Amino acid sequence: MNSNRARAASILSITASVLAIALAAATAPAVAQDKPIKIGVVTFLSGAAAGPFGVPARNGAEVVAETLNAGKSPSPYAAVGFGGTPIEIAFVDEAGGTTKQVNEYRNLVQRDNADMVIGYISSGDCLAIAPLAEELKRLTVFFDCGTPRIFEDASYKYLFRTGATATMDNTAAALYVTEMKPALKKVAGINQNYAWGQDSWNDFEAAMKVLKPGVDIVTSQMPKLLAGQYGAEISTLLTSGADVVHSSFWGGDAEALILQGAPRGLFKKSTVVMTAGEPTLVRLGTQVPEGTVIGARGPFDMFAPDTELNKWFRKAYEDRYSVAPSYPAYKMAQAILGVKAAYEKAQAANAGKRPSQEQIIAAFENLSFEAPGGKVDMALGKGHQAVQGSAYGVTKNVGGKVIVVNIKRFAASRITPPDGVKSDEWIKSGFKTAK
Amino acid sequence: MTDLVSVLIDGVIYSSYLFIIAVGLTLIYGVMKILNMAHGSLYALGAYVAATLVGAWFNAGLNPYGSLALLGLAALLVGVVAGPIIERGLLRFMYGRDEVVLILVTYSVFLILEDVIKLVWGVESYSAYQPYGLLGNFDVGDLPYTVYDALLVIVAVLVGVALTFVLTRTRQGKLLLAVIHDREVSAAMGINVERVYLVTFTIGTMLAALGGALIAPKVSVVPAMGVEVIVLAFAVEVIGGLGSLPGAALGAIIVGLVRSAAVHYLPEVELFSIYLVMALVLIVRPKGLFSAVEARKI
Amino acid sequence: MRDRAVGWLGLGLVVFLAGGWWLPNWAQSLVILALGKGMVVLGLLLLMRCGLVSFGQGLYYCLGAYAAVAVGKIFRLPDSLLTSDALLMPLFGGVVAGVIAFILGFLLANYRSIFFAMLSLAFSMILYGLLIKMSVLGSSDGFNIAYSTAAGVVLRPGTHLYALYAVAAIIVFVAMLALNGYLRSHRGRLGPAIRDNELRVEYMGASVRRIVHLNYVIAAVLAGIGGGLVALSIGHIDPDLAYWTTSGEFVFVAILSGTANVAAPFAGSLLFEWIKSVAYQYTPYTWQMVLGIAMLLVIMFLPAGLWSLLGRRGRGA
Amino acid sequence: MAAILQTEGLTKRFGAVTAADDINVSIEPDTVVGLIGGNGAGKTTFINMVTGYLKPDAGTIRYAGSVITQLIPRSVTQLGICRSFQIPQLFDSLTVRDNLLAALGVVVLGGKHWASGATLASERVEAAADETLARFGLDDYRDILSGVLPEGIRKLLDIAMAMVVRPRILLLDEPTSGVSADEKFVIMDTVMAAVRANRVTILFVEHDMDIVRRYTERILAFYEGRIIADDTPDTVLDDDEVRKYVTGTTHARVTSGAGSDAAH
Repeated sequence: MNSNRARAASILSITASVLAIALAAATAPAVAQDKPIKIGVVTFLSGAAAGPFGVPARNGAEVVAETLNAGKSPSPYAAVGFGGTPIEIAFVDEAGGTTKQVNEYRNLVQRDNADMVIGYISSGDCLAIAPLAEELKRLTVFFDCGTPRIFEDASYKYLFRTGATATMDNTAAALYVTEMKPALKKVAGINQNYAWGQDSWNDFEAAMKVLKPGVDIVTSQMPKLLAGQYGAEISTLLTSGADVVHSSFWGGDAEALILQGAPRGLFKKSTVVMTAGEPTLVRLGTQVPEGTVIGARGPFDMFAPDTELNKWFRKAYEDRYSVAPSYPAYKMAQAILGVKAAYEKAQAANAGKRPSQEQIIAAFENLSFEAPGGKVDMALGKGHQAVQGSAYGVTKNVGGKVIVVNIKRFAASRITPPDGVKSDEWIKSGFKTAK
Repeated sequence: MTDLVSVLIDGVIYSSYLFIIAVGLTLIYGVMKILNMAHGSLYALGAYVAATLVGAWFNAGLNPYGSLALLGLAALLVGVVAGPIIERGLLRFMYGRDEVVLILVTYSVFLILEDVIKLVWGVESYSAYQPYGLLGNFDVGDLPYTVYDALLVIVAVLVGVALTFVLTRTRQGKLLLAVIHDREVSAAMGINVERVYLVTFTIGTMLAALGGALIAPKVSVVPAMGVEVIVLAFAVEVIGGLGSLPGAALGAIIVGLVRSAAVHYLPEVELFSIYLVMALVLIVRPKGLFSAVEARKI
Repeated sequence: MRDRAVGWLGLGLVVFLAGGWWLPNWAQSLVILALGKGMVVLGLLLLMRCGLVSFGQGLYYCLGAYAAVAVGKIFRLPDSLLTSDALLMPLFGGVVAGVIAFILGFLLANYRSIFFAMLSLAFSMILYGLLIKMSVLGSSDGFNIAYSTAAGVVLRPGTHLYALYAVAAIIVFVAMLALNGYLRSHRGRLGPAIRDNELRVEYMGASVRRIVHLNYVIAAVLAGIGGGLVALSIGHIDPDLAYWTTSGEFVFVAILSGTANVAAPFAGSLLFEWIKSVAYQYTPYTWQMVLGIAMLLVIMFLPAGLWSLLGRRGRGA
Repeated sequence: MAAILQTEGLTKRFGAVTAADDINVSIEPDTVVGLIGGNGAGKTTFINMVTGYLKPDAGTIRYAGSVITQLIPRSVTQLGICRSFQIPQLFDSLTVRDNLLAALGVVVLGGKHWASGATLASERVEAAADETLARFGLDDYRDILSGVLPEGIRKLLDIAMAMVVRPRILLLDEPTSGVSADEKFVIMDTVMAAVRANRVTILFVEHDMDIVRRYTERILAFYEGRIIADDTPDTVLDDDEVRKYVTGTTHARVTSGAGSDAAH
């Protein structure tokens, strides 16, 4: 009877969808040797992280790719594209969760045949992609995500990270505030209630306990991500009488915290450290109260060294988008230039011929290269994880513009563990400078 | 002591915010039996429009206090534009469909609006911070609070009072209640249900946008800011009892106080305190605190 | 007639296993994903036939995904089949989900309409909150999971994905048969009856509560197994699996599929995943809008779900 | 002989209204009893209390000697007390046959645990459904959705569904209300035929005195929650109070009604 027809129809429809997918697969473009180098770039193009991180990173990639292909970049990156071969970028939206990202990555590599993938801001996405990169054997470079778990819990062949881990943001922050306020007794924190916020706070708390034994942790606020309103949190911070308030807030949450905290005198009463505060300066300008300690997750933007490379990148970016590049843009540029350096080193070793992926990887391991943010060493994770110095400073309003003063720089060795040591253990053991 | 006081004040401020975003939802559900998933996007829309207007206002260097009026104007604009478009252009074709289907319809509207906002305003954050600091502070004990937040509370109360008055004292309001009670009968009585629906949805949209507009000066207006709001408003709504105005008020107060108490005393549970409250209330009162009685079935 | 059903589904299984062999990896994993989510939707179909819609199936989807490995991590168990077998892990997930559902069921079986939806949503969000708090499970970052055997058979490198594909296909095949049987059983028949008129069901001498409870548990088991399959195909799990938008997506796919037939959820879910990946590919900036519009079109023009495309009003739909 | 259903001091109030006021009745097995009375007289309330839908404020209900006052409808049904409804309670999105299959399925499931002794083997269900269809003359409607049936047919199906559980007491709430005059007797004849097949005690609420007179052996007349008359049809229908408060008829009209019986 008719329910059988239904079943038959259902089987057909399912089979049909399978065939449809197979067809799509068959018609996927094949890549030829002389084609440009196809790079999949994955950052947030939508959602809350797009504005502060995703889009600057995307723009950074775009402007770097354009100038590289035009051969308008200074040495050591003067060669067109990668070693003479132009590069072509396919952007993918990182929004939508790990389930989506894993399939998007498969599509990039297996359906669209990207030669390499650069991207990922969310640590969750990085963790999910890492094993897949190994499985699919495709060169993959993380440029921003902060969790140290990636190379501390496993080692990879096809995976690199050109951005330093989040550990150094908080060790450096701890060092900075203890030098700035030797007398500090009470410390509080307000961080978003997810891995990033929790890890940042744990690292900072541990570091403070090492630097200032007996320091009083008065409160640790953990509002949920994108909560947007922090009235009650601000009240508790105000009543806590903390000398220093640590926050790894980013994007809209960071801006909201400033907009709601400043009028109520939070930033006067305590010294607030914002480890990822740099992009909010770009957005809020002088709304950021004077005396706020600001970090850029590395030596970027106002902390970047005064080099040709930096001048070139800033100018190219500002000409193209008429705003200053914030740190995600810097980190993206750093990733692309890192791969370029590795590629050209491998090409040289390969008698000028297009190097194989294996050769690029071999060249990339333990590589040191220059970027707009200064020198980067692929020193950790068996030469796959970058270390880099960092810097912090305090905001000051000068002529209606906000600038950062009292900048202190911290060498990589002071704020990141030596290879093979886990960050949290290293901090707890007193993060002695590795020598 | 000051601790307890600040728990109360913080709680009340948050409650009034919750009430403003939940009350529109309540009105729409009460009259149209639609749980409007797009509410969050309309809230976001209100925030974006407000931010844009306020920004322009200050760039033009006009009297700063005027910016406060702009917030209301933003809500009005979003209400009269988006409301009718969604109701006339889409919802009215769906009346009589299953409640769940209607939820999904508004869910799709939510998805579409999210991208519309992105296309119009991009993904950059906007802020209309000026009004927030404008009115200065007042101290409770040694804790400073902003006058703007006090204003928020006042607005919430006004909205509640105004709606109650309209519903119980005016003719239109009574018609509305008639429709709430029984659509067919009131249609038979010659009430123009179509028009009642249009007006209701427009006002509901306006209230959603008002919530966004009032909050815009406190936060940075970013994509996806509406997503959180949906569940918040739903929770308040369900706790209070669907479609009940006093319910929405009580729900907002409960959630607000619980949250601020959690923040002050055990920050650990803040993350899901609201859902715990919702679960507990539903366990004790399966249809929320103010639930309508059902007529005898046989 | 039951035998004909088995025949048809069996044929489908064969086509599926054969077709899968020459599918590229990315497509295989897409299909596994769709089948896994289809299991959750199949459970929703069961609830919808009783007139119930859960906005919290993410709870069981997530439990199923976490169960095996979480148990291993929390109790520091040595690696065993339980934490490395492609068949065992999802089934264990289903069991755990079923147990939790059995407990919560005593409460939820008393709720209807929007209150059922919201209470189930509340529970899934509470799980979400708890997971975010558990650093041992990686908080919001979650953790990676892998499998090295399927039904005890050690997998050769490169065969993992197809093995999982086969496992998924077989699980789905069994689930469809079982549910097909259940829906035609005396208890199964009472689902639509409850949706239409609970009072009469009670006056026929049957317990509405008990039947709703039963269906709720079955739905949870299906969701748990589905979550386990998806987790393995993704290789990574995080609390988003329990977030309300995840549950909302399942409800959408359920409406998209219609409740006419036990195969509908899988057809619908395959189509949905395919639309999504196409939307991501061709409209990376506005894929939400594309989904929303697609959703509206279905609701407007296919009120009974995709099934109405196949020309008939299904029984009890 | 021993009463199968018995109520003592049954009382129920809804706010100011007293829907049942100290009701004491005793029904013998295999009798057909008519319940008459104006709207709000307490007939349906009586049925709702007997079947456990309403809990009385005071008084007890006995079924074959045992107290069932506090039981819920499901348990009452399982004891063998079934009812039909003033507004038919059907599964509107199912076909007539599927409505019956659902009801019969419950009998299979409940089966031996039921005090009513109603049992059914799983493989007999389809046959039983078709028999019931035939017995109630519903064959022509078997595959029609019950939601779209004419009122008369809905009433029949509603009663048929109450019957499949093999009740020992059947309470019919206005089986012929909303049914055209000429259909009424058809329905009642069908029901009675079906019922007589397996000896069932029947109480039915009815407004049409011709029906009552024709089918009942005994009448309970309700007024403001009290039973003002309880006797054979002729006696009750001639009772002054009943004529005043319930039927509001003259003797002549009643006999003319009886005349119209003869016409059939």
